[in-house]
Amino acid sequence: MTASALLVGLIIVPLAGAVLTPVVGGRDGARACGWATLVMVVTSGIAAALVVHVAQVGPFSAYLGGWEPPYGIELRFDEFSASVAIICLLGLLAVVFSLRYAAHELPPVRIGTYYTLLLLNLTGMLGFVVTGDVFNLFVFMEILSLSGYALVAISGERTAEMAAFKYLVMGAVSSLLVLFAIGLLYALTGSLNMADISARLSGAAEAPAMLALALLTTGLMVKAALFPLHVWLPDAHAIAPSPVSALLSGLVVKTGLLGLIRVYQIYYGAKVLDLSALNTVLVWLGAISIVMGAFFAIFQEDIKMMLAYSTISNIGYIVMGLGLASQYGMIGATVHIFNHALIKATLFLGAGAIIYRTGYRNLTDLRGVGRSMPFTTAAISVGAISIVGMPPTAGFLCKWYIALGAVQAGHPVFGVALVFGALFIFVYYIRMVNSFYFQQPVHPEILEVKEAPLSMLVPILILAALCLVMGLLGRIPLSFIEPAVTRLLGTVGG
Amino acid sequence: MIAMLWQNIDYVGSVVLFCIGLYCVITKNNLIKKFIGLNIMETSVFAFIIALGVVDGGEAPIMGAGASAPFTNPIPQALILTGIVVAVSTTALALSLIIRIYEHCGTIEADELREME
Amino acid sequence: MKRALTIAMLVLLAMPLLYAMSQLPPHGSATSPAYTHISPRYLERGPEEAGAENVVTDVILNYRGFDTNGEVTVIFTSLAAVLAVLLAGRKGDERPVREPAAEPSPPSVVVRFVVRLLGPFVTMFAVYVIINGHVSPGGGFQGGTVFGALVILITVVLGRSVAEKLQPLGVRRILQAAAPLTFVAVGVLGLALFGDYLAFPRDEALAWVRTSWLMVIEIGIGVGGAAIISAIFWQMGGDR
Amino acid sequence: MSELFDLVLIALLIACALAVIRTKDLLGAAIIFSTYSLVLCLMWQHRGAPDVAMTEAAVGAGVTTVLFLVAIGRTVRREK
Repeated sequence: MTASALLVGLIIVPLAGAVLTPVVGGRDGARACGWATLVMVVTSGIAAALVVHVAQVGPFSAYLGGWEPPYGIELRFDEFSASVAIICLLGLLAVVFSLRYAAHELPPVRIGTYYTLLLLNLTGMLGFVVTGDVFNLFVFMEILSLSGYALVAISGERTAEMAAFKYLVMGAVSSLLVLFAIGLLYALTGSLNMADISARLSGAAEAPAMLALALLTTGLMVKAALFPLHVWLPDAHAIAPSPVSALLSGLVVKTGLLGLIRVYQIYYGAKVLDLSALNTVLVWLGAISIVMGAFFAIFQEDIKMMLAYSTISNIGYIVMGLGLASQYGMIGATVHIFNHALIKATLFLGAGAIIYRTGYRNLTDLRGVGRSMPFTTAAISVGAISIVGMPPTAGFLCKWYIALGAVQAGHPVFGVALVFGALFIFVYYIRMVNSFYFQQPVHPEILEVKEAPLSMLVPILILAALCLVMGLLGRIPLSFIEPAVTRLLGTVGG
Repeated sequence: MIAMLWQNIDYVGSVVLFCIGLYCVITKNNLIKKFIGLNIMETSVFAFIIALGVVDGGEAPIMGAGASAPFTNPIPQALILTGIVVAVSTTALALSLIIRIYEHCGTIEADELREME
Repeated sequence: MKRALTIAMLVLLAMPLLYAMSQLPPHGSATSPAYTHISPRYLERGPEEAGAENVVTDVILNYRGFDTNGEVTVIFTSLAAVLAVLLAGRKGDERPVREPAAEPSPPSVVVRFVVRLLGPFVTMFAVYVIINGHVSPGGGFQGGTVFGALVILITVVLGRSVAEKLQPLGVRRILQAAAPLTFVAVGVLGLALFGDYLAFPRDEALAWVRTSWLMVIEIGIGVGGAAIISAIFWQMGGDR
Repeated sequence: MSELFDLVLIALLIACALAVIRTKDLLGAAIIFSTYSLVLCLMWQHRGAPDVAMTEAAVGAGVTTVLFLVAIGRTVRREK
């Protein structure tokens, strides 16, 4: 098995698995879940092999159809693409978690379709992350978005459908902006391959190149829900089924950011424009996102709504780190993409398990649940500590790196914004943990509920354990990503 | 600049259509109307990309007896074939959602729906 | 007021767009990067190295076949998404029973006759468009859409039960997945034989294999496209 | 002559788009949109892109319009 065949398999296995799910699963939800689990186990194996390979030999490519780029489509696997590992891991855990959850929460006839869409969503993400061709990127983005809209609406509740529609309109407009930008880049360079575009863009007219950059950034930031383009996110993420929320919040919004990294790779390499204006805008918007997201989260009663707003503020951290364009900031931001995915998935799956057992989702109603569901709430608490960024958990190192990045870039004031945001986040997670453990229950029967079933508890505990492990071994991903960041920033010449 | 715009009249037409579509998406209250607006935006982008591939006096890029150069650029055409399919997929999903929203709420006017929330 | 603001905003938006457009390489120029960089190779060598006289078919099925692989996955996703949204939900959640005020009068005998008469010809046209996709305009998806339109027409005029006979229930799920599955099958075959996913035989002696693979993919896309379009139409309740 | 034809087509497109916005009757708007797609199809045929023109005629003017009609049939006919 060569590396390039494995790289193709990473996309083809879940794709074929997804289109075969209705054939294999039929109307039997458990069988569809078993099939999806099998598919994700195989895909995760492939992803693990690829990450090991990239760590050993550095970036590599697969040429589809045997056409060398720029004539054919190239799949490119570099250190940033290592996020496929987290995509596969979360995908696998979300599928397992869904076994009991979907049977309980979704209309029975839709369960088979649910797994199909889940696999398609993961396929879209994997393709988006590894492709080296801008139009192929658009195609995978559409697979990812379409399945995402449907997954938000799948519960069939009125609010879910309205949230999905809002998400769809914003998402479709942003996809169009990206397509427009692809057209402009094609007009300027005559190429669709990212590396080739980057090489050929240098002599191009400045105004269209700048317009393409603006359109790409705007489109991708809608997907990433950066303030002020975040309006679709809270409803969609809070109302979707919990495993879907975990995927949307943990991964799907991140694809916008990974796309932004690809855009940086194109434009930093081309040296056609000075990106410092864009970076300044991104840093400011990131800072505003941190504070706004945290501020709104404080006033939420609904536990999943709170988590959704917290995603907005964490996206702010990452965008700020990327915008700082300093070594530390970028490394911290990239690693935070991984870590936040772990943490947010822990929190959303934990919240899902609690809602599954108790039927309540407001913090007031959930008072005292810590006594009846000790393992789940313990996992949520670990997630909460991580997201605030206390050592020795996963959230600490990357936020510390982003703060260092702010100092390194000569803007210590943003480091202050970061700490300020962390304080807000601390307040609302303390509020959550407090109501779980220390307040008198409003509903006495909440003390009687059972701990979550194993198919839910095991994924949650694995994720919580990883939050701690990543905190202790935090240096490994940081040093893993360092060469890629150095390469990216090295091309800036400063 | 005006002379260049005159030469690039196809691109200008696309920009105008894009703005008309965006206007429809932003100001129209009816969800179906919003979506027709989005379709106009989509086709405007398609028209822009197809226009990139046009060559003066170019013929369809189909080789064979009787075909003579110059041929139009096939790449934008291939891209837009995919784009059209993506557009119809999005439309199908959006209209399904609209049908469901109407069944639940009895209206598809955005402001009335907002009041219901 | 809102309208005036929106218009003002859009005019502001249009200015930079128009300025950028004026800086693009001139429309129709044969010296623009788009026309001189990659496309010359496709136009010059496409027919012999990729297998179809229609260069657009070469690009979508061979040079950039993976895009089309993604495209058919997008439309499969759309079917799954429509099903996810519209399949009847919980009890009491089903659509309110709205008895039609009066049984709609069935279409006249003339209409039914014309549809029955047209059916075979439209089918023939669809098949022609699909299998001639590599030498003339058209191809799998266009032909599939034409056939899907015929199914829609039959549904409306002759009733859904007649139309469903064209897609037996037992194989319908396979038919709907036909396009992505064909791509995966041909792609993996290429991977096994020639070392790259979606690789077609390059050898001159194997030109007929190349053309027949292209045709297999076209047929797969056509079948899958028609099945999906009619399924979406039925699920959205077009026969009501 | 050819340039004039192009200009007329672009003007027609813009007119159709404006008419879609002005029409309060959704059914009418959907039909005008289908005309819009057909004009676009004509333009692409004229520009040497017959494959895309064919797809636009089948998908844009055909399937999309049918889906709009179905949706209008199951919801409301008029915009408020």
